[in-house]
Amino acid sequence: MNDAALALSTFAYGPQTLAAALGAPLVLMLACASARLRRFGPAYLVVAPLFALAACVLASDSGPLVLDQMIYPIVLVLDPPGALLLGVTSLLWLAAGIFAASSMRDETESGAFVAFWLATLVGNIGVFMAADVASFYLFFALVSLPAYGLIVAQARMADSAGGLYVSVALLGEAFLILAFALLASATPDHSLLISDGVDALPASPWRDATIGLLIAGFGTKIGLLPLHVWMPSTYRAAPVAAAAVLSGGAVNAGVIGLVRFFPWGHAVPVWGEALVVLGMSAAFYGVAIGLTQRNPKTMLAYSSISQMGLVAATLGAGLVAGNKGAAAGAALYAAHHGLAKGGLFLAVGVLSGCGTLRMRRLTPFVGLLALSLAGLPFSGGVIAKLAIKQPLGDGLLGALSTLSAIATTLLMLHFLRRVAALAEPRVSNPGWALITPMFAMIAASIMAPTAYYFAIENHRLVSLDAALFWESLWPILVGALIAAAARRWLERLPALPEGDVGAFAARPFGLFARGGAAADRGEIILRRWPVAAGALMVVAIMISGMGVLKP
Amino acid sequence: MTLSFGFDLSLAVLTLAVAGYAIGARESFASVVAFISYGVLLALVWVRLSAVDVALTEAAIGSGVTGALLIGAAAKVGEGAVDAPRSVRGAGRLLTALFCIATTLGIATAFLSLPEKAPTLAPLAAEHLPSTGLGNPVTAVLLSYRAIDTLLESVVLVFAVVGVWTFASDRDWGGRPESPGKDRPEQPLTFLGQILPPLGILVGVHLVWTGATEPGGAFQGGTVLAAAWILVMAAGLRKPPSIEGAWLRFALIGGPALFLGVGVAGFALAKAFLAYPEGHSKAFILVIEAALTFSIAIALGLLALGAPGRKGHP
Amino acid sequence: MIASTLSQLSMRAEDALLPVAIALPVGAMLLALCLGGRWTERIAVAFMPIGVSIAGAVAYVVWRDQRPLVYFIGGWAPPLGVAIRADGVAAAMLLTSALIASAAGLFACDVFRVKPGEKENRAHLGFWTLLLAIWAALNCVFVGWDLFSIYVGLEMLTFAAVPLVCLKGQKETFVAAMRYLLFALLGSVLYLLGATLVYAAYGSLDIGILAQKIQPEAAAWIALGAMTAGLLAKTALFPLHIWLPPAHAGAAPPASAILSALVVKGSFFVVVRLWLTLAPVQMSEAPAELLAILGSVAIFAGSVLALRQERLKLMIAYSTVAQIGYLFLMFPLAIGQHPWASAAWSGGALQAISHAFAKAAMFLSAGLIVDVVGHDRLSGLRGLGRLAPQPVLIFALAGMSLMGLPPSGGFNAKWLLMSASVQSGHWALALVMAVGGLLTAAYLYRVIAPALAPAENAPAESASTPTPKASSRGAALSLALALAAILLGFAPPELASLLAVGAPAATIERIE
Amino acid sequence: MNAVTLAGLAGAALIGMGLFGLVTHSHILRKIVAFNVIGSGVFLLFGAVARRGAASGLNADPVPQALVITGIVVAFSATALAVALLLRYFKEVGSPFLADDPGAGASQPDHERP
Amino acid sequence: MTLAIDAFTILCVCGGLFFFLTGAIALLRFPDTLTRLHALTKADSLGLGLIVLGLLPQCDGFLAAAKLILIWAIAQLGGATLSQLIARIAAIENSKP
Repeated sequence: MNDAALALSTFAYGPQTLAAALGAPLVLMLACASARLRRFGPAYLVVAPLFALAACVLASDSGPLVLDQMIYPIVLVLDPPGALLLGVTSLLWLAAGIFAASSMRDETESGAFVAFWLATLVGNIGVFMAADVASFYLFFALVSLPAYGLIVAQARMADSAGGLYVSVALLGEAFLILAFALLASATPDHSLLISDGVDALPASPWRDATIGLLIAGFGTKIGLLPLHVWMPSTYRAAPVAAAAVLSGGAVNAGVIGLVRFFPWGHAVPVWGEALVVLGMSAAFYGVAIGLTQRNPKTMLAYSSISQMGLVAATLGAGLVAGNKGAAAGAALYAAHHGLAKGGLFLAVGVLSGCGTLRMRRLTPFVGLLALSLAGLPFSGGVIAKLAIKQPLGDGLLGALSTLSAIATTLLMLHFLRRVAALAEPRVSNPGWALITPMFAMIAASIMAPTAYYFAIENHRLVSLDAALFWESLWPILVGALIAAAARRWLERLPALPEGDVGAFAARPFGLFARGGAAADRGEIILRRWPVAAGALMVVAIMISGMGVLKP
Repeated sequence: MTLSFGFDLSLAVLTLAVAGYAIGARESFASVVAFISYGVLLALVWVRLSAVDVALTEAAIGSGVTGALLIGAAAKVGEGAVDAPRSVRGAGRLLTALFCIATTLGIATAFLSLPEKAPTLAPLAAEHLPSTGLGNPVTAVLLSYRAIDTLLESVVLVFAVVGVWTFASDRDWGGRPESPGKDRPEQPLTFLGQILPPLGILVGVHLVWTGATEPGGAFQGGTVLAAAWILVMAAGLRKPPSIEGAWLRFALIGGPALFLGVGVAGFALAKAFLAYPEGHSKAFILVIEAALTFSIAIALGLLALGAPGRKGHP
Repeated sequence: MIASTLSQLSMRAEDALLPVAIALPVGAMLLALCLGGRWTERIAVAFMPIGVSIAGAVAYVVWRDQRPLVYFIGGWAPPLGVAIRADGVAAAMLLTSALIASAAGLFACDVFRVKPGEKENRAHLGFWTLLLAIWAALNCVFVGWDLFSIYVGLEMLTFAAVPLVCLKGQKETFVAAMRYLLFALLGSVLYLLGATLVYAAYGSLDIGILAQKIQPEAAAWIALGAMTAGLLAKTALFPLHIWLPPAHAGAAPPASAILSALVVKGSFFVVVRLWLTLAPVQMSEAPAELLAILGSVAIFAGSVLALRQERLKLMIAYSTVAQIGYLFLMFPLAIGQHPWASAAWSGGALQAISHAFAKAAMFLSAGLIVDVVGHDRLSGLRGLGRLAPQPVLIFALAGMSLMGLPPSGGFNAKWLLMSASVQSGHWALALVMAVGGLLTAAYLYRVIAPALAPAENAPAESASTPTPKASSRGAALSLALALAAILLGFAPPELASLLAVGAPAATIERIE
Repeated sequence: MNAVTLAGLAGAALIGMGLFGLVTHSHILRKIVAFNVIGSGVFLLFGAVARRGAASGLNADPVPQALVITGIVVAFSATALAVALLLRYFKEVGSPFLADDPGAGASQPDHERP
Repeated sequence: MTLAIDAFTILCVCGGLFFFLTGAIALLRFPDTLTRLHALTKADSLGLGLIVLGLLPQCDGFLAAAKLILIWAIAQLGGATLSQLIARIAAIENSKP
């Protein structure tokens, strides 16, 4: 297995495949502009991610692709965590593409949806390759803003969810552009390469501000605690396929951002601890609120918040100790989470269309996928938990990590019960075109992390080791026990509003409206001629008067 | 010395008083009339500042044609509704007064703080005067040293005419501007309309011709010709021209177009845009001034007449 | 003494491009007015390629020789004669105004048309002659190097722009035009007052000579104060913006595109000339901070007011007020010989250029949307994406550049200005830019979101009454403008080196 | 205190008076008159500067005088444009006063879909 | 000899000024337009005539003198036409009830 991957990676045309991976969805998106080509839209969804899949295998850590005909040179390079996340994400996009293509055949107005889908795909692929700040910001914007088109595609009342999503995404963009400006300004020759920026970061005069802004900017993407308000409403409003790619793929853009932009060789204890605290609290907060929800998609959203909290905690721990291993571990964990979460969203799509008979046959597989999030042995989950065990260490963080496994099991079982409740006797069951992507995801979530963990990390085949087996099994059993015992108590939990804290975020808008009204009154006063002419004279006097201040 | 300063002081005080009345008068018609007399007084002040060219321009354009325009507007627009807010009252007025006084004091201090030995371009202008072949330095500056400003200024007049015409309503397009006079002008007006214009044309041409050596020039001459033309139309002897007339359009742009043509020819003839060939500059300048005068007269006349009125005005 | 040193400057053949850039549009305008009727349109359209190629040639020569073009009109050297000069930014602005004027002009071929029966009509003649007039005026202002000829250029700009506002002849456009004219006249009289005092104190009106002679004394302060206030009134910077929204919203789409994209840039460019080329550094520090403060207030006020508007074109007009605020953020950053000054200078220029393209595209696409939907109420735009997909796409592309999202020119400009403000320690400006981008996104979201949302009414409604198709030529033109704003994001390094030519920070001795 | 400084101060005073008139009057014709008074004040200032610059045989600096002539013509075309606009404004609005707020925003009225 | 000319000039100009003064006072004191018009035209034309007469010997050369007289002639022509027009309008105003 090793030498095959090695042979492939010295493939001569590595950089060109990177360009192909980006170019394919871009060309297909532009093709949507003409009405004639738009009819093949659904087919594009399937074809586009294939190139990226090939690229992640062929081009991993081969020479960078440099396009320097612009004002700023665009540099694309694929390093190991980037290749892993790219492979996993494009796999998810492929499966979701098949799911979306088949479920969309009947809709006529699919042109815009396909265009937004491909735009988000371009962003999602590019964000893993970008090695310079300008193109990273471009792909990051591409992965977050066109997604708005996916969210509001079907649901009538999706506007408020879309609005919240866009405003938080734009807030993230604002944080990031400030952070990148600080990063680039700290480098001696204002170079835009991320590597130079990160090397100069520890010594930069604005180090804390930069790291803080980076955490805030990428935090909006991975749903770090105060900035998670958009996730529940967005994933519930978006169509299933879109929710799958957003929760599984787009979130990884935040993870790769943190992985790329943190100065791993240099310990930054202050921000590290903050990240750990935020991460861990998100891990448990997500599950706590998730249990009170009714809609399965919202529960999955809260599970994402919780899992991403764990990833953030791993990265935080890595930042405190300054060890690079945390980045690789977090990337692997996020990769597995992407596959599992995407699969679960597809499962929700499939199961909500199933009859009771078909439901009973599919539920065990979905259960397997759900519990893999909690680290079920023989699944990808155990590998993911193993990857983050070393950075978290065995102390408090290790215990919290196993506790979160129990909590996740609790949430997943509650989710399975909710999904099962969806089924009603129905004559038509979803066709194979919908079910195969789900099964592909289940298979991938098992095989891919294992293959990666052993092929690249070249550890010995240990999954059959008894201690590890037991170590990952008991949290799930305990979780199952609690779920069974507290079943009735869980049912009666009050249903919190969807965005929990988000619902109260609407209050400042009132303030904003009042500010707007005041601006209106000010404008009416300013519009009167004497006031405007007076303002003109005041400006003239102010500027000429400046001479008096310093002769 | 004190006598001439005394005259200047009284002239200045009188001018400021009339200007104050023009600003502060109750009715707008009185304000316009005061403005016209202010313009004439200002022409006197310009003569005292030994700027006769400017005095001519101020009297002709500043108070003459502008005055005619404003009186026509004041007659048509009137005072407006009695109860309407005439001007800012109370605190606003006081505050504005304060700002204006501050502005005046600022400008006065700036003026008084100017260097004793005033920096001037007069020696340079005088030194190059012979090469332009002109006697009057102001005309030399207008048509040779800073020829681009004069060219653009005559083009600005054409812009203004186009702008005024676009304010007409669509159905009036192609018609004639309203005649400044009444339909059946009184007998003495027609008498004046027959006597004065020939004299006006004579004076106008003379002004342009002497402009090369004595104070005068295209703009002043053009204004006198325009005044003569307006008087003829007011006296009902001629109808205002239809704005679609090809001749009118050609006359309007003739002056600036010729000026531009000579300027571009300057590339070949005199190695620079708007330069005149050695030795012939006076001839070229006079040709340009003649064409400019005619176009300026047409332009000022059209601006005084305003936007075209009803189509097929009898 | 000064005159002699200047006249040795060899006037190369390429320098003749500058007077041609002024003479040709003036000549075309006079010819168009003289022939009238359909000829005005033919002459204007025939002039467009020539105008663009001249502007392109100027830009090419300036870039090739890395030296500004200087030309003495009539062969007279500056203190006595008038010099015109095009440095990098001026050449770029010339090219921008040439391209946008041509695009808006071609867009107007469908809007202002001579009906078959009549020989000539008011709006048609008016638009085409005024378009050429604005083009000539902009060329005069951008290459002006003498304070008084810049004054005449600004007056030409105002006299050509005001009738453009009320070309359609509705009541409220006349009110807007009257306010605009009175405010612009007050501005130009203040500018003239400043020019008078500068001449009184230093005996010349040439910017190059003045730059060497000007000292921070009473006359200079009051002169520059009056001139700047006058120019701010014509640029409609925040407290002095009252005339802009009704004027730009009321005009016809091609007219408001030209007004918003180009006319306000003319007077802004002169403010840049005053404070970054003319005034010495120790004099321009404090006023530059004031301009940046006014700019920041303009960004917030303009954006909040844009959020409050109920009509699409008024919202875009208030967006212009906000984006003008952005232009003034460059002043404190581009002063002096600091390392970040040239980045701020090209950032400011790029911001002006990309805003021009984006705003022109936005107004034109708004015109197309109004043609299709029949009204410009923001509340009625739901489901527009289906009715008029192309204008919505163009609007979104232009919006991207205004927001400063990559890969647009707006992002490049924002990036340059932001890194300059970070390096120079102007933290507030960096914050203002970031929040400004958010606010811009907020008021553009009010248009793009309902347009993308699926329309409630059943598609049957659109089948019965055949909705008017947005004119394909108009859509193509506005798309070209929007793409230009986006492609500025990928601008080649040559553009950066062009903009740096003649930048104050780059040149050591100020005269050249 | 000679005739020239007197003219300069008179110019400054005219500018102040004109500004006051331009700002306080809401009757547009009064504003146009006030604008002309400011213009003549600025030109008077320029004339005084010209007179101060008398040298080498000329009793005044010709350059500012030429600029003043150009300025007067430009000011006249501004006044002509303003008066023409005022007349059309008066025909449309019905009152010669500058309306304080230009209605609910001047923009595209609803015309029926063709 | 020059003394006599100067004395003549001063005398005539003062006479002219006196008539202008009376014209101005008449303008302020007389009740209605017609009488004011009457006073003004009489006093001003006479006043201007006297001033021009007084200045004639001062000007150098026949051309300047001819110009002075031309100015006087135009002023008379203008004044006469104007007073006719104003009188006509005043007559219409008075005839209305």
